[in-house]
Amino acid sequence: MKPVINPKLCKGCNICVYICPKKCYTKGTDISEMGYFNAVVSFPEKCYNHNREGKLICELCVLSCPDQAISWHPETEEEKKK
Amino acid sequence: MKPVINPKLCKGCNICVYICPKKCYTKGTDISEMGYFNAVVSFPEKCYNHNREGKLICELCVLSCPDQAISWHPETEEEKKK
Amino acid sequence: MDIFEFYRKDRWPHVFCPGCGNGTVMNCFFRAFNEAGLSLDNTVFVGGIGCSSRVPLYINSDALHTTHGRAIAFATGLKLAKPGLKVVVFTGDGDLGAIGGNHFINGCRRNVDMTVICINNNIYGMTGGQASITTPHDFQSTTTPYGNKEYPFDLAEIAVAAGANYVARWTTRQVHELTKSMKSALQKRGFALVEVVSQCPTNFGRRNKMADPSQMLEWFKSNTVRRDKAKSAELDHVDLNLAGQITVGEFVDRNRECYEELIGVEKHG
Amino acid sequence: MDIFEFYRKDRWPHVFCPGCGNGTVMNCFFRAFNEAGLSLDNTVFVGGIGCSSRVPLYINSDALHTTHGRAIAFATGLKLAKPGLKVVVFTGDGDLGAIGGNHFINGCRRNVDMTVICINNNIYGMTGGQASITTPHDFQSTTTPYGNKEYPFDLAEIAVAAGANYVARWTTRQVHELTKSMKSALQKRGFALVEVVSQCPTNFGRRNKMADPSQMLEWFKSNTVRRDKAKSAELDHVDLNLAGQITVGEFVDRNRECYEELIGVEKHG
Amino acid sequence: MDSQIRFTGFGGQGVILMGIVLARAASLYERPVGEDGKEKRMSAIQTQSYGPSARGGHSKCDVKISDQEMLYPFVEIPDWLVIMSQQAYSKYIQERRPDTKVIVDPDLVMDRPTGHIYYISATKAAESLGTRIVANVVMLGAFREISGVVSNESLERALMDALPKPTHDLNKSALAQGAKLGREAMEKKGKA
Amino acid sequence: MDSQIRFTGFGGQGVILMGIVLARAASLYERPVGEDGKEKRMSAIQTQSYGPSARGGHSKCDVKISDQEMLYPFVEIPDWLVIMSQQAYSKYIQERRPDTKVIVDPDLVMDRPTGHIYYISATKAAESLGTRIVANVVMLGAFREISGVVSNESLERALMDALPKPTHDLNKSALAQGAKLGREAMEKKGKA
Amino acid sequence: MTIPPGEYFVQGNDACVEGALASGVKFFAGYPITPSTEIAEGLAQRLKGQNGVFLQMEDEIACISAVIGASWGGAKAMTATSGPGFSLMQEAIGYAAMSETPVVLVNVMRGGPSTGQPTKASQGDVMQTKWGSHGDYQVIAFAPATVQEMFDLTVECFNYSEKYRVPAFLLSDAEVGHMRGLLRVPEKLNVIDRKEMGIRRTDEAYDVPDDLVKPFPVFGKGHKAIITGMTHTETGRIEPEDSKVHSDLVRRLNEKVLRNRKDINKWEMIGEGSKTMIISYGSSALGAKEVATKDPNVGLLRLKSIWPLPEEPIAQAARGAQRILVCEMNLGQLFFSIKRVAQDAGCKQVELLSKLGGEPPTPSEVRHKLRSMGAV
Amino acid sequence: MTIPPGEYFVQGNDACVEGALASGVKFFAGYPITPSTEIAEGLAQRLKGQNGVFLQMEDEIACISAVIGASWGGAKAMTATSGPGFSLMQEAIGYAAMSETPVVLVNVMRGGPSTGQPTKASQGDVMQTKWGSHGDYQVIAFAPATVQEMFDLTVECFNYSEKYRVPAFLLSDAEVGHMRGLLRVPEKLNVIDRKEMGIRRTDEAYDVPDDLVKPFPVFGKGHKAIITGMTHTETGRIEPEDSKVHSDLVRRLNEKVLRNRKDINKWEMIGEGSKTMIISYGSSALGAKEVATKDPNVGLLRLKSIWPLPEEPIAQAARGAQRILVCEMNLGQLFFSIKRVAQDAGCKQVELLSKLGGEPPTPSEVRHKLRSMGAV
Ligand SMILES: Cc1ncc(C[n+]2csc(CCOP(=O)(O)OP(=O)(O)O)c2C)c(N)n1
Ligand SMILES: Cc1ncc(C[n+]2csc(CCOP(=O)(O)OP(=O)(O)O)c2C)c(N)n1
Ligand code: SF4
Ligand code: SF4
Ligand code: SF4
Ligand code: SF4
Ligand code: SF4
Ligand code: SF4
Ligand SMILES: [Mg+2]
Ligand SMILES: [Mg+2]
Repeated sequence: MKPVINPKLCKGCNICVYICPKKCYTKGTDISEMGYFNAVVSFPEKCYNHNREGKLICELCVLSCPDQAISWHPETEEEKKK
Repeated sequence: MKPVINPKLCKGCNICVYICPKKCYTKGTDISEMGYFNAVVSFPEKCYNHNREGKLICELCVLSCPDQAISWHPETEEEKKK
Repeated sequence: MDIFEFYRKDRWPHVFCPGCGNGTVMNCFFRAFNEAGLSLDNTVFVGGIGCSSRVPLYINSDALHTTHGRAIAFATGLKLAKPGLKVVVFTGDGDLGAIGGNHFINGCRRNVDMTVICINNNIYGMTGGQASITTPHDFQSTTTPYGNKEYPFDLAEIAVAAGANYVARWTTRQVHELTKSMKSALQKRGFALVEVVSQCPTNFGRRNKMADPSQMLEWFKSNTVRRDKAKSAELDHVDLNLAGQITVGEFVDRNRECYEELIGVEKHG
Repeated sequence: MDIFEFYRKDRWPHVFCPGCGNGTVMNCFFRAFNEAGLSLDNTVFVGGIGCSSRVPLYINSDALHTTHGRAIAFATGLKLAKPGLKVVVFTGDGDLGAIGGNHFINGCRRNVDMTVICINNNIYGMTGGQASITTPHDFQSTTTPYGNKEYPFDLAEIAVAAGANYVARWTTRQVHELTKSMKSALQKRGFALVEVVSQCPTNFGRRNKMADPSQMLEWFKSNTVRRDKAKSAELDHVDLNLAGQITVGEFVDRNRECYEELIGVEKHG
Repeated sequence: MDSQIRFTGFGGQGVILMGIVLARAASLYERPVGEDGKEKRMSAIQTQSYGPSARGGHSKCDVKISDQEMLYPFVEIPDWLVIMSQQAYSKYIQERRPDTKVIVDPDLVMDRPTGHIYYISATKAAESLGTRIVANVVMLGAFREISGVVSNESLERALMDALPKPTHDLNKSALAQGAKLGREAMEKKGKA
Repeated sequence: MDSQIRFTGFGGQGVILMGIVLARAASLYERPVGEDGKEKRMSAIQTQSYGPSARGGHSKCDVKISDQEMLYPFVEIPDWLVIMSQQAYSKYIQERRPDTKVIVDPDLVMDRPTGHIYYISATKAAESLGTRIVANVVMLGAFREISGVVSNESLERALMDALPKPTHDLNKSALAQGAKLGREAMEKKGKA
Repeated sequence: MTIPPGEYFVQGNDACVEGALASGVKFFAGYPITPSTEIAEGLAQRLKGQNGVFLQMEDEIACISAVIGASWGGAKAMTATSGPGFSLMQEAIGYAAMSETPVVLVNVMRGGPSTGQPTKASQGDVMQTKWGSHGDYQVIAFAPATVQEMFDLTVECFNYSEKYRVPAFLLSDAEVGHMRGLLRVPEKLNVIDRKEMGIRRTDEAYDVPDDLVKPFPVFGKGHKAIITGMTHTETGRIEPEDSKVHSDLVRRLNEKVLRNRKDINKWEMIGEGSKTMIISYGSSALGAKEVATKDPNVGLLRLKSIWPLPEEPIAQAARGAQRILVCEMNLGQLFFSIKRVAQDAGCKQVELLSKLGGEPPTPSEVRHKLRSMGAV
Repeated sequence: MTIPPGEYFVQGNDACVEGALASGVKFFAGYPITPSTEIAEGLAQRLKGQNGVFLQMEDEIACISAVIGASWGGAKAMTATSGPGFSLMQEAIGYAAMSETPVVLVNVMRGGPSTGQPTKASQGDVMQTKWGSHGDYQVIAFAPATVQEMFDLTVECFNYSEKYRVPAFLLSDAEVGHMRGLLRVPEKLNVIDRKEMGIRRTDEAYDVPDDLVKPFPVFGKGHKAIITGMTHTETGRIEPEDSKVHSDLVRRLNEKVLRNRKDINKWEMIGEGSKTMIISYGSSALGAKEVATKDPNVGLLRLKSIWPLPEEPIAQAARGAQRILVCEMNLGQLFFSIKRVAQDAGCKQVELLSKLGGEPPTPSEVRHKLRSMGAV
């Protein structure tokens, strides 16, 4: 699975960037509709849960994100290959 | 010195009777102006402070009496002899 | 000083019931105050509402008889506005520990320099004998006709946990120890609490088979345990039940900086 | 249950500032609630007043958003009137520990069955950053422009001393441990407190050189000590200073009879 | 017709109980037969006041009994004034009319006022029954005998309502003893 | 003559500071010469409102400036409306008259309203000065240039009052940059 | 375990206990205070196990808070106090008004201000009952004058509190609370329960339209209700910055009581149409009642409910009257309001007999005052 | 460290801070609450060491209690709060009245009831200020409408509180408290200090007779004073059962304020004698002021003090008027009292413009209402 940031919820606090042990996130540079610089999932393939299904591990990002902005989505076939 | 009970203050609680290690006090039988049965100093000569002057000892009665009814008075010459 | 220079003789006999421990506490306090060499002119007495809280009205000095539960808050303002004063609070278990609980723990934490004498008779005396936060488990009161189901607070232990500089507890059965602790408290800089477990024969004793004040004193005597000898509470179970044992002694004696020192208010005293 | 079945999606984005720990606490609580297998229909959420106390408004169940400091008192009445309900209180350091201090300690003592989540951000967030009773010594706030001179309360330790059945503390930096303790608290019978030391970047971080929420999380990480490994406080000196170390862990887990059991109220539940 | 009765004494004597029992008797059990030959309902109100917080000090209990609907239920000036302590005497003796009847326990009150006075040594009588505790009941018996505001049966019934079973016999004796003292006092007065 | 000015945006942009500085400039430093040739005192009031508890959300700051004693100090319908966020746009664009002049940061607001509109890319300009933080000051400079309600000197002085020394130079540049953008916008409008 | 129908000789405060039980009270939280304590003590005895919960709390704020909480659990809930405790409850009373929580609060009034006269009666808290909390709100308040009314009006408190979802007050005093007299418990009692959300009702409480008094969403039944003291919409969305939401809400909360004044107001009128009328309430009306009953030229309007102000009966009493005497055990708290209504109704002379210190005005004091006004 | 004379551009709440300092405030205890918090924050900054004590406490009850305590230590003492905190302070306010303690209390009013609208202005606590505590007592209250008045009337609060030994209130609101404008600090300020026991005084505070306002026994000076909230004699003997002691005490406490109404009342009158008069106060008078200033047919009485009710100026405004409009940001709290006085003074038509929701009535709303009344 891969983490996805919902741009309608993210407030650009960058806690995900700080907390991810695998450095999957990077700070954003584009301003969102809500006026924030959303973080970016730059390296989903580095995540502990990359290509994992069923019970996920780590999840520090999802649990820590104060805005419920990160959720898990299945990888595309292409992404799976990374 | 000897303990004296002020009948205008005593409310007849009998704490002095209970507390005195030398059993100097006894329960009263006469009703006071305030309507209480005042305790009686029946055996002042048994008190630790009998014929004592200067710093007194024990004083459990004086400290315990809730109505500030007990105070120290010098013995008469006659009492001293007891 | 004679006791009736210290107290207002013209208000005697006082209002307390025959055998009430409040009078005993007054005797001990008078001695301690004298021995500590303090002056009445420079000391103010503050009380809340309750039998115990009326003690200040009998003392020959300025008295602030306040509202129920707030004595420590009033005293805090008074003391900080005029740091040169000695401030002594008389309060009860209900006044200090029930309605006044928040000011109590914050007073300990803030550690403003004051002496607090809490006459804990395990009951609301003034209002006729309702359970208080120190009424022992299963004891009777007018609001616990089936026995008190709650467990009591240990006021002295809470004061220690909240930060008071000096905490001691005695019963009215230990007048000499009590007097000594009162003196230490009066001489301490910072928040000092002396809790006196005391008899209310009228409203506590009578409903709990100890109508005679001496029975209550005997109860105190036979249930008293020195704190250092008390069976230490297990980590997982606080024994909050006063009925089992009345722990007495000095609970803490330390010198955390008092609030006045911390904020530097004494300069304008 | 999906997180947005548990929470009211239509109220999103929530009102909390970017990086506020309240949202983190919500994630963990949602997981714990799910894992404990509880049902929303049977659970009521109570809050006081403050940022943290607004969490109940976002949950897809009955919510009682009360007055400042009184959430536990409201919850007590609610729970005893309808003992079949699960009652969860969300509160803050100001709401629970300052104005609500008396209800807090009496709630622990009375041991009514409820789960209390206290989000302790060491500040009054909602009103713009005034010191609270947990603001560390010498830290900045709008009401302590010269640094906070008071020493903070240790809420978890007070809860233990006052009699709560379950007490744990974690920071928002330990999301997994926090989730686990929340689950334990939800499953405990009696008064259960989980204190979460949390970041308020807007009103605490910004004034204390940690404007970036990640800086606060890093501060939590480097100051956290497990309670069993914490340097034990000397008997004579309570170290009430949170700045030095944030003790975390389970503080107590015991099974004193809860109030409902004591008074036998469950029969009519 | 209204009767206004005031019982006074010190805290702990059971002065308030006297009033409660009397009022209860009048209110629940008394059914005098009126002029129309029908049983009449009486109404009674009892009020009290006491010194600072129920400790020692004075204690007062007022009862107002009426054979009509009660309008103003408080005693203004008592028709009957019962006094069982010196302190109460000083406090309440002024509040009477010339025709107010005063009943005094002469062992507890030092003064000897003028007017319609009856002396009832209730406390001594109680002691002779074994306990001072029933002095109030003795006095109540005497009061009933002298005043006749309620019947003896009603009073006894109301008294038993208020007391625990094991004490019933003692209190019945006290009531009877009071009635006797009351008769004697009336006779003495009759003679005087 | 009264001027009613409204600054709007989101929390954290410093919208309220804009109003405070403007009102302060008018109130303390502005001494226009009246028709009688005498220096005149201006009075100014600043008020504000913001969304739930100062977090993100919208932010509004009103300034009313008058050359007479101020009677009703609140902005009813603004003469000048400055908008620095989409949310603020939606919330406040309705409250204007046909002749209300609107100044918008086109990079923060998507809509393109009709009427007297001036576009000032304040945020972009601030970024080019090195920090978005001074976007509000750029906008303030532009507003002053376009509206002329106070002099440049007063405004700069009031701004310096409000800011820590080390930031003075940066803010002076931002103000000047704003003034330049303001002139350009007026010219563009003039041509249009 | 309500008391069986019949006759009892009890204290006023005990009659209140019985009235509460008869109304179905299930939760009481209290903190001792003279002269109300017997109510707590009575309920401590009577509420147990199946019957409900008695709780003594750490202070009065906790009590009223718990009572409001219990009401949301669906229980009829009550507390009792006196002056100082009543003052402490004011914040939460405003919350109850704003959140539309049915709760009953007994204030056995004693002499104030402050600790004042703990054992003596007064009517010093009448205006406080209406105005003691911040903001604009309405309450319902009854003033008993007898032991029987301590029972009857306690029942009314519960009924109207449930019906209008508004805090209701029994404004008693030390005299009425501590007096002992006859209590007749009737066979049948009119008991109104709140209109619950999701439950069809056809009885009395149902005649108030839903948009004025919304059905009550008892917690734990899946209503997902949001209850708050903040400005909120009908769905519980908090909108503290929205002027219209606030204005609409506060106006409705006030209107639901004021518009139903006629339903709520209770009174006793003696000698209607007399040239001289007395208006009074609670124990201070008792002396006046004796005067009015015995003197055919004097009438009495005795208010049994005092909030919302019974304007219609006052106007009715005033219409034919040449003079009105208001008797109160305070410095004239209802006096000015009564005067306003009476003057509007055409009565010019409205005077006050104000008695402080603890005893209700006696019949002779009332007569004396009437004489000085040129009546009798 | 008071602010030097001169001109400043500050927030209303800051002007209050400066007014307090200029009056010599030495003690402040506060608990944060919107929209009053800036007053606490300002004094946290300014009161330090030699200047006095700033204390943030555990709740509002502690604050007002500490403030009263500080006053007995001889300090001018103050607290500031808003609705919910104000409600919590009611018990202690009654204590201050009963014990005759000079204290100043600022209430920056927000929308109520309950938590209501924390950031929005209202005038919902006007009646509460007079009636919020139990028992009969009087207070002094001022209502500022501008930044300058936040300063000036804070000074008056201290002055009258000291002079009459009575709690004095600054009834501000979120608009006035948060508005920024010009503050002129004068060279010379009239500052009144309490008349201390044992100290001869010949200045302004001295003109109140000692038997109405007793000299103040500062603690720690050997007066052996007894201060209590119970019914007490002049020597501090508590006599809670003595009716006469109680009645005399409570009547004196009320009289000392009511008899000095003329000394205390402050107001601004525009267009006196107009057929149409507006009566208003605080920020809700600002729209009316614009109307009255611009329209020669409309006059305005703007009350700067509201308790004790300024009956004389109201009567004066009413005497020649055909109609009066009262503007308030509540449901008409002063309206009924103003109406009573105005009608007594002969004005028949008295109407209310009531605005809820947080914004003061605008000039056009005032004009609109006047039109509907047949004026303008
Ligand atoms: C706000 C308030 N609530 C309740 C009371 C009634 N009251 C007076 S004294 C008291 C209890 C006092 O108990 P405690 O402090 O233990 O004193 P004691 O009489 O036992 O010495 C109470 C509840 C009050 N005066 N004020
Ligand atoms: C009686 C009362 N006093 C003060 C306030 C103002 N107030 C609202 S929230 C709050 C502080 C909240 O602090 P905390 O509980 O720590 O919550 P946080 O916002 O930090 O999460 C205060 C003082 C209030 N609403 N009611
Ligand atoms: S933690 Fe959440 S809100 Fe913060 S930047 Fe990451 S996705 Fe956005
Ligand atoms: S689950 Fe862990 S590793 Fe994966 S993105 Fe989140 S924080 Fe990084
Ligand atoms: S202890 Fe004192 S009051 Fe009690 S009986 Fe002895 S002398 Fe009397
Ligand atoms: S001093 Fe001691 S021995 Fe002497 S009488 Fe008193 S108690 Fe007894
Ligand atoms: S009631 Fe109890 S505490 Fe009060 S005076 Fe009597 S014995 Fe003492
Ligand atoms: S102010 Fe602090 S606690 Fe409140 S939402 Fe913002 S960050 Fe969170
Ligand atoms: Mg006690
Ligand atoms: Mg907080």
